[in-house]
Amino acid sequence: MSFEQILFYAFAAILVASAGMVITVRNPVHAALFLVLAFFTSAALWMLLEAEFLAITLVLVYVGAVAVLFLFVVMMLDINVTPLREGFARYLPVGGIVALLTFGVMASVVGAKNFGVDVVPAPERLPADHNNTRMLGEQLYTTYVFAFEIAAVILLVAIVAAIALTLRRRPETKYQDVAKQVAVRRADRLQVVKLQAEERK
Amino acid sequence: MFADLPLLSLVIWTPILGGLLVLATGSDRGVEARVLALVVAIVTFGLSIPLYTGFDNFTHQMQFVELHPWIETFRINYHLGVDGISMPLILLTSFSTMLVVVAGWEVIKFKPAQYMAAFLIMEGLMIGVFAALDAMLFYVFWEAMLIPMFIVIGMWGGPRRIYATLKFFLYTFLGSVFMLIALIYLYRQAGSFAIQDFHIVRIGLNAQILIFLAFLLAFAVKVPMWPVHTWLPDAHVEAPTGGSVILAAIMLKLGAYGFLRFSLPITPDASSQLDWLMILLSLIAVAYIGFVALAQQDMKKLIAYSSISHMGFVTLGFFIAYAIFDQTGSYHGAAMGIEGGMVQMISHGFISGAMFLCVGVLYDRVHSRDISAYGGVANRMPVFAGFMVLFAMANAGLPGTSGFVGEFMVILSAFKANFWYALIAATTLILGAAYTLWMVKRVMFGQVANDNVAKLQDLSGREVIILGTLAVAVLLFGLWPAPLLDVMRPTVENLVQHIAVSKL
Amino acid sequence: MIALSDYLVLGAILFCLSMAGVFINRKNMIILLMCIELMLLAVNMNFIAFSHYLGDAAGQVFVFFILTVAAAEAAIGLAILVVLFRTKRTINVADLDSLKG
Amino acid sequence: MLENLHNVNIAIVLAPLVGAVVAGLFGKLIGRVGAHTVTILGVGISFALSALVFKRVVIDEIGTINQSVYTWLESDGIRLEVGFMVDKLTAMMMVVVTFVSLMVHVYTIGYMADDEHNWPEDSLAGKSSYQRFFSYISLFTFSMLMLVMANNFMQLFFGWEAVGLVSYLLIGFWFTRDSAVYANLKAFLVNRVGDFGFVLGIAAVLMYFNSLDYREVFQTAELHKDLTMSIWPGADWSVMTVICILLFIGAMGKSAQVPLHVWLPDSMEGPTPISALIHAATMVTAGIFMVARMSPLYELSETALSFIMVIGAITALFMGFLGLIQNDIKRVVAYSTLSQLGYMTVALGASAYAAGVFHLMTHAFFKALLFLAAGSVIIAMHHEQDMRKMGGLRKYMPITWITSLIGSLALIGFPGFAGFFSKDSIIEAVGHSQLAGSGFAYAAVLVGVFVTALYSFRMYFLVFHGKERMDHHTREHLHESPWVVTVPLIALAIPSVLAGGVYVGDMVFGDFFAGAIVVAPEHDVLAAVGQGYHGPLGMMLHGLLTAPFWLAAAGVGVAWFFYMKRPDIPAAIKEKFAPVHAILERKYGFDEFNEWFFAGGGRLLGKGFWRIGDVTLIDGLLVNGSARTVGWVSAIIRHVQTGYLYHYAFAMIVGLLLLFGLYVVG
Amino acid sequence: MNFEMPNFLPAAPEIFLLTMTCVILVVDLFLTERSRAATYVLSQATLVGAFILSLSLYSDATVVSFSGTFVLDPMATVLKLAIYGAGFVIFLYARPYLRARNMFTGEFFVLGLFGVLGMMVMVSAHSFLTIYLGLELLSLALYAMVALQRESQAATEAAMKYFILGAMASAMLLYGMSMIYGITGSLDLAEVQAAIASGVPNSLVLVFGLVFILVGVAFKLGAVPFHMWLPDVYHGAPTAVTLYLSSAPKLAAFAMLMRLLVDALPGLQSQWHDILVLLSVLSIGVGNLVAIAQTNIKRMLAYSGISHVGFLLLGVLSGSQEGYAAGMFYALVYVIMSLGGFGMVILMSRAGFEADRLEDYKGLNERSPWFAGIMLILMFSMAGVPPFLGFWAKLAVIQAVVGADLVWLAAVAVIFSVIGAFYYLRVIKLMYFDKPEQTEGLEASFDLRVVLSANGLAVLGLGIYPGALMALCVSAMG
Repeated sequence: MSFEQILFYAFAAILVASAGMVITVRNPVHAALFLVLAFFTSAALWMLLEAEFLAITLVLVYVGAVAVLFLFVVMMLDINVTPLREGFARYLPVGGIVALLTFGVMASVVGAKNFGVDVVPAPERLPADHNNTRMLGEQLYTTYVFAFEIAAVILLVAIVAAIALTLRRRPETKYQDVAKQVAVRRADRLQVVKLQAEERK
Repeated sequence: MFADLPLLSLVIWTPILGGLLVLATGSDRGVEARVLALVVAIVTFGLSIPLYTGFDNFTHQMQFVELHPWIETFRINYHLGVDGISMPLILLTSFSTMLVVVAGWEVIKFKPAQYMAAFLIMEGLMIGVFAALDAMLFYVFWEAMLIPMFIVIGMWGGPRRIYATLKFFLYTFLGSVFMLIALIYLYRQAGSFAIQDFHIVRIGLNAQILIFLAFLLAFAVKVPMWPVHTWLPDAHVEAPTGGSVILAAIMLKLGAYGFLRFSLPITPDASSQLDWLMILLSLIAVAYIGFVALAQQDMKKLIAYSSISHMGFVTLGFFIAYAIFDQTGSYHGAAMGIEGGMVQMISHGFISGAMFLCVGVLYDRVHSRDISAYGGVANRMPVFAGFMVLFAMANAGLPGTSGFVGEFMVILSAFKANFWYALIAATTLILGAAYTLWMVKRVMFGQVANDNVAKLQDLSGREVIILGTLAVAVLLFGLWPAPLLDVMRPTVENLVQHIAVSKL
Repeated sequence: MIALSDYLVLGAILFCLSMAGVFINRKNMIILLMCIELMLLAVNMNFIAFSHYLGDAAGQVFVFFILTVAAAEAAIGLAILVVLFRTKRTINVADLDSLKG
Repeated sequence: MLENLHNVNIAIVLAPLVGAVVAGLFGKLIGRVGAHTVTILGVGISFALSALVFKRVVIDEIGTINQSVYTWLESDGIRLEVGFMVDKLTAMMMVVVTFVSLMVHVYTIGYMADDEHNWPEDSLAGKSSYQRFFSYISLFTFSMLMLVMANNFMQLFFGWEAVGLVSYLLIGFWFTRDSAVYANLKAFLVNRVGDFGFVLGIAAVLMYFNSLDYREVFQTAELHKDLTMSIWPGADWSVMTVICILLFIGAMGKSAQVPLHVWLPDSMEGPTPISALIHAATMVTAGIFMVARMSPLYELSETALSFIMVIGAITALFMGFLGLIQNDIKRVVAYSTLSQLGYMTVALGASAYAAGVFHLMTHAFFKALLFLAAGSVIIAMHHEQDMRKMGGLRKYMPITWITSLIGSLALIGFPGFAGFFSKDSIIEAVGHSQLAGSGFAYAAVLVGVFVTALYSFRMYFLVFHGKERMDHHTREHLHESPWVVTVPLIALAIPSVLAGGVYVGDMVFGDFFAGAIVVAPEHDVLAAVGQGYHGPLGMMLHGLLTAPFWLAAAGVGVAWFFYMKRPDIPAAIKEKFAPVHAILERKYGFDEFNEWFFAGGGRLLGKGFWRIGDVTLIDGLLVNGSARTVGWVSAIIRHVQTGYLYHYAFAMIVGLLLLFGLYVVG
Repeated sequence: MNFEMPNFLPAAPEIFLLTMTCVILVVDLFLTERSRAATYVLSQATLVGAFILSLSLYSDATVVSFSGTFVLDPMATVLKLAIYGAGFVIFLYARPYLRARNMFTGEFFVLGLFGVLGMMVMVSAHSFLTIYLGLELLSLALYAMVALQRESQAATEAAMKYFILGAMASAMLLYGMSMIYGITGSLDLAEVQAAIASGVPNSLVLVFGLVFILVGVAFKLGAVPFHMWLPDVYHGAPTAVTLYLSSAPKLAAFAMLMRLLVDALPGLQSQWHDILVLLSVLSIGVGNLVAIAQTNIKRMLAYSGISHVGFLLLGVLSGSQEGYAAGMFYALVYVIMSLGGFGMVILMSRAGFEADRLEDYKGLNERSPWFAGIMLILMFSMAGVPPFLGFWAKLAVIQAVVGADLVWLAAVAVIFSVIGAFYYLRVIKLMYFDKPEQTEGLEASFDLRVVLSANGLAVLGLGIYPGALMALCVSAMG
């Protein structure tokens, strides 16, 4: 077993384990942290696949931003953890079987029979001066420029959506609306009520 | 003067557009709506008369043909024309609608404009069915017609109207969608939707049988034939009088017309193979339904069942041809069966319409259709009794009335095929008389049964005009059916020749 | 040598795990969002592996875009989650059953 | 002149129709007098012209008129026409029909004069019943003429049914009476059973002859003599037998032969003129006429003839028995009619068509007379019909009495009266017949003579002689009927006496019907009887020596003894033979059986088909059942949509797995 | 490295729309509540402008640009035009609804326009990548729009469900794409097709990928068994958003289906044909059956939509040009009908009253015969009763199916359409045969009335003369 393989299996094991933990742990904070771990190990695996830029991006964007966002939300929502695990065991068998079945089919297709090393030989290592980032950049700004623009729009949509959904004017917050104050008329504020004089008994 | 006009289009679209116009008068002003509707109906009837006067009795070719491309993607054309089979039915339609408009004159108080409009639109669509020479045009009219009828039964019907109208719609809809598939299949074979192309396209036996069955389902539901007849009693019972009249007088004919226009000429070999089935179902309709009618307590239901029974003669007449051939080795006599069926259709249009109008007359006054709610009506309504007995007799197939002609011809024809067919068919002489006259006895005769009956007023002038017109028609076609047969002879004889040739 | 199939199977495992996570987890909506991220990770793994073994950059470009989209998705997903929590005061998956039938 | 006779024929038919339409539609407008004037005028014209036709055809011997009026329809190369064939048979029938009808019209003026008393106060229909009645009987005349004058089967059937319709309307004329509307429905339906066979017979004729025209059919009848048809596998019947029996079934209905006779006694619910006209003189003889008209066909099937003879004999004898125990004056006459129709049928069966038709004619006169006389009695008795409450009427109603006596004598075949010649011919003819069943028929008709005499004179004595058993009030008002009643009685009494002797030579033994009636030489019993015929006088003298006369005389004697001398004997006999009496009382159980089996069974079957077939199976199981199933499935599937996100996701995975299973793994 | 300047002209509508949307986004910031109508007007103007641009670009030629990631062919143009049209109608119908619910904000229109852009990208996509991005752009906008009514529990629940399931479906789609990419080595649709056509060693993997892709597309279309989100989302979303969801995106999803199956994977036709048969039968069956049991009209229309998708698939699965044209025709027709249907729901609703229960339609004929008539037309059209437009759509697809020798499938389809007719009839029954619970007339703005009437009459008018639209679809597929 080569060093590469050892690395691969190690990272793969951690990845699978942490993914498993993400879906099974009780506490969402823990889950988020396991997610971070999963991202890390994935990044490492991608390194093995010579996708350095993406590996770094994964760490920077996902660990640095997305996972933190998750954590932030988890904290913000302030959910009590204890009742969250009820009935988990009950659904596990059925879910597990279905997941295993699916995996069985998928593995049989993507397994060694179709993609084994004898079917798809490993490519030559790229030369040391190969610049993964440059290559991606060239592709992005030429061939995929249209897609790139769309991706930008998607991010814009995400911004608009997130703001539209979460921004709220708290009713309890007091602030002045000068225009309103100026526009006010007497009749809006002052009401003259005529009271019937009460007869004294 | 009429030769240059697109008469068929006029006859189809005048009532439809007129109906929309009536609709536009709004729902509150009944008088305008009624008058307008009557004018439209009369104009339509007037427009349909040149179809008869200008009809060439000596050709089986389509006449008054109009042909314009419609949907070129599927080679669907706006193709109209009439022959001896469809022309009388068009006249029957415009005639009946006119009566229905008059019949609903004062009776319909709830949204009269919509009521009248529904009937006028329905009239146009029904005429369209008879006049269409393009299968898809036919189908469009065929299905579209369900909509106004659905509304009519549902809005102005009796207490169980919703059940009845849904049943009516879904039953017939189910039947017709299979026809749609058959039509599409034929289109793929023939390369166009022209019915005349369907007539000549060659089809294998298995395909023919499937097509035949698809058509059968559509038409059998409409006719209706046993065992897909159960929508009819419900629909009739719940429908307002006008609805029942149109249902019985025209809609049932559409199915039978379909057999002549589609089943027989398009799938002659399948018809020949399955004629036993058709004959069996027809005879069941005649005998079984005759007995069922006997057990009815509701006048409209009774007449509805009697309609089914009478329509059994129509289908028997149509499909007896192959049995005659098997028996005698020639198609001699087949034309009489088909013509008998046709005459029966026209005649049944008058008689059943009249019967329903008669029940309507009583229902409008007493608001009950139960036979037991009446008794001795003839005491209070002698004029009405005269009409009722006349139509009852016509319904029982008394010679001299139109009801006799078709039955007689079909029995004569059936005898050629098989003694027993004729025998079972002839039971209608007994059963038809039994259920009709027994009802007449219970309703019309005897002492005045209750206060409701005692308060009855005899027919109004309007009612006399409607029933009188029908009575004249019933007697006229009973005493002198020759003109009717002259019209259809070349067409039917051509049809018999056509269906005798295998398409395999 | 690490075979392509190894990466693909790894991706499949991840994919199935996260899929299982979606329907096994009945309590916490956030976990579901995380599962989605894992699923996309699995897909990314596939793309990068193929890209590597095919010697074709397109796969990596695709992953780049997936990452972008996934980030946007996460943002919107979390925003919806926040809105949900505000209105329902719960993010319990099992409580989301007012629409059914 | 022939050309003119065509128009004359049309006029004969249309005159009563016009009368009927005018009286029926405009009855209110023209009033009572107008109504009876116009109808009598119509029938009168018809009678006069019929007489003219009779003269031309019978006396001037211009031959058979066969004319076509218009084409009714043409289909499949077969032309069905409305047309007239007038030969001697037809001419005779026309005269008889129009004559009796005219008499009845006149009589009706008196009979229906106070018809409004028969209606409830609140019945609007009762206000114009008089006019309506005249309309109906004129319509009947039209229909009957169409029937007898027809030159084809279709028109025959038209007339056949039209007279049935009018019969229906007239039996139920007083439709507020439940018994009347029951009777008319029964009459119509039983007739329909006959028509059922009749239509099939016509269909068979069309099938084998390819025409419904009399002349064509009769001309080619011989060719079909040996044809057979398969009724069911293995049963090949002679076509002629099938046709003849089917047609005869029609005749059985119309002419009230056992077992389709049940309607006729009940038809007496109608006003008496109707009973005279329709249910005695004319309509019920349509069957006899039809068979005689079809003699070219019937001659080709001995089976059918035997069948007819046996049926006729049964009717003649057993219906006579029933006449013995009736107390209703009209019912006695009705059963007598049944019995006489049996005689005619027997004659037909024996191929003695001429005798049958001859009896038809004489019977028309004397039976109409008897009915009208009975009607006269009924008017006098204020619509009391029970003979046990009559007696001694001869003092009060001399004309009615005399004419009744004449009618009764004619009925029992007293030598010299019309009935003697016709009935004696029949009996003789049956005696000569060689067909199967003729022995039984002969015995039956002989016994029938005694029975006829017995019940006729039982009636006669009970009504006109003996103690006056009516109540005081009625007796006070007893008087002879007005002239409109008595004139027809007298007018009918004359032919009841004379018609026999005058025509027997020509009609029965002569060649009167040559060309109209065909008799195969080997069946020609009348020729055999005719060899001993030497004029009416000789026949009368000969008649005195034969059994029928003595049997009749015995019958009269017994009647006199039982009902004048010793009224206790009938009662004693009744007690002694209680079971027999019970059978007779229940009319052999035909009515009960029909009511139970056909009416009840039919309704039960209908209800069963409806409830089980339509409502439960088709509607319940198939239609609503599938609707319910759809609804049920819908509700089930709906629950799959639980609202839980994880179920949705699960469903997606299952869907994925499903696709895998189907398309990847497989 | 050689880089060619891409041909921007075919993408002019996209560019225009994007630019305008950004402008609107900015302009909206400076608008007060009262002048918010400007956003609306601008949005509509944008759609009109895009329409004109696309129309002017219409040609029979197929232009591929942006290095093979973008394509403009007649199908794309026609679908885009339809999408603009639908968008215009959606905004028009939505305005009064949003106003009455305090949702009349710029975000709705901006997100709506971004969604339109996403659809345009999908329609014009010529690479797995652009398909995915267009899909995500659309989906993200939709997720947000569903949740836009923040105070509504139903809306947020619907948004959450939609989001989770939609993301899962996207992931599956991506997984499938990754497999196809892995085998063919390309993301470009034409290259993928060529690669498969030139022979691929392992077709099992391709089918494997195909299944995943189809799951993704089926989800988007709402085909059974990947439909579970659809009723809940249609039901829970604000009606204006449901209106959006149910209409234009179907066109985009159809385009995606066509791009993936017909442009990229025609080599797997025998496989996807079988899968589509299964999906369509299930969709038609389940959609129609479950719709019967519904009491909420939005939910009912959702299930009805599922069954319509089944019919649409019938056209595609027949695998012929006329079948595709029929599918496209069906999609267009469905959009027109769906707009009308949900438009009616909006018309009936008021502030505080959603009019989404079937009972709310009781006695509509008494209250407003005109709109009862419009609804009648729409319902019969959806049921496939001639002469309305829906019938011709069914005819077209069934015709295609019969042409593909799948008569049994046609029979199944029509049987279920009869079952389905029941629930449409029930709406008519409520409107016409029942007495109204409230008697006042409808309060709705003039433009809504006019356009909704036009929408309903279009269903009738196009039903009487469907030839032009059919011919358009045929030529678009030509």
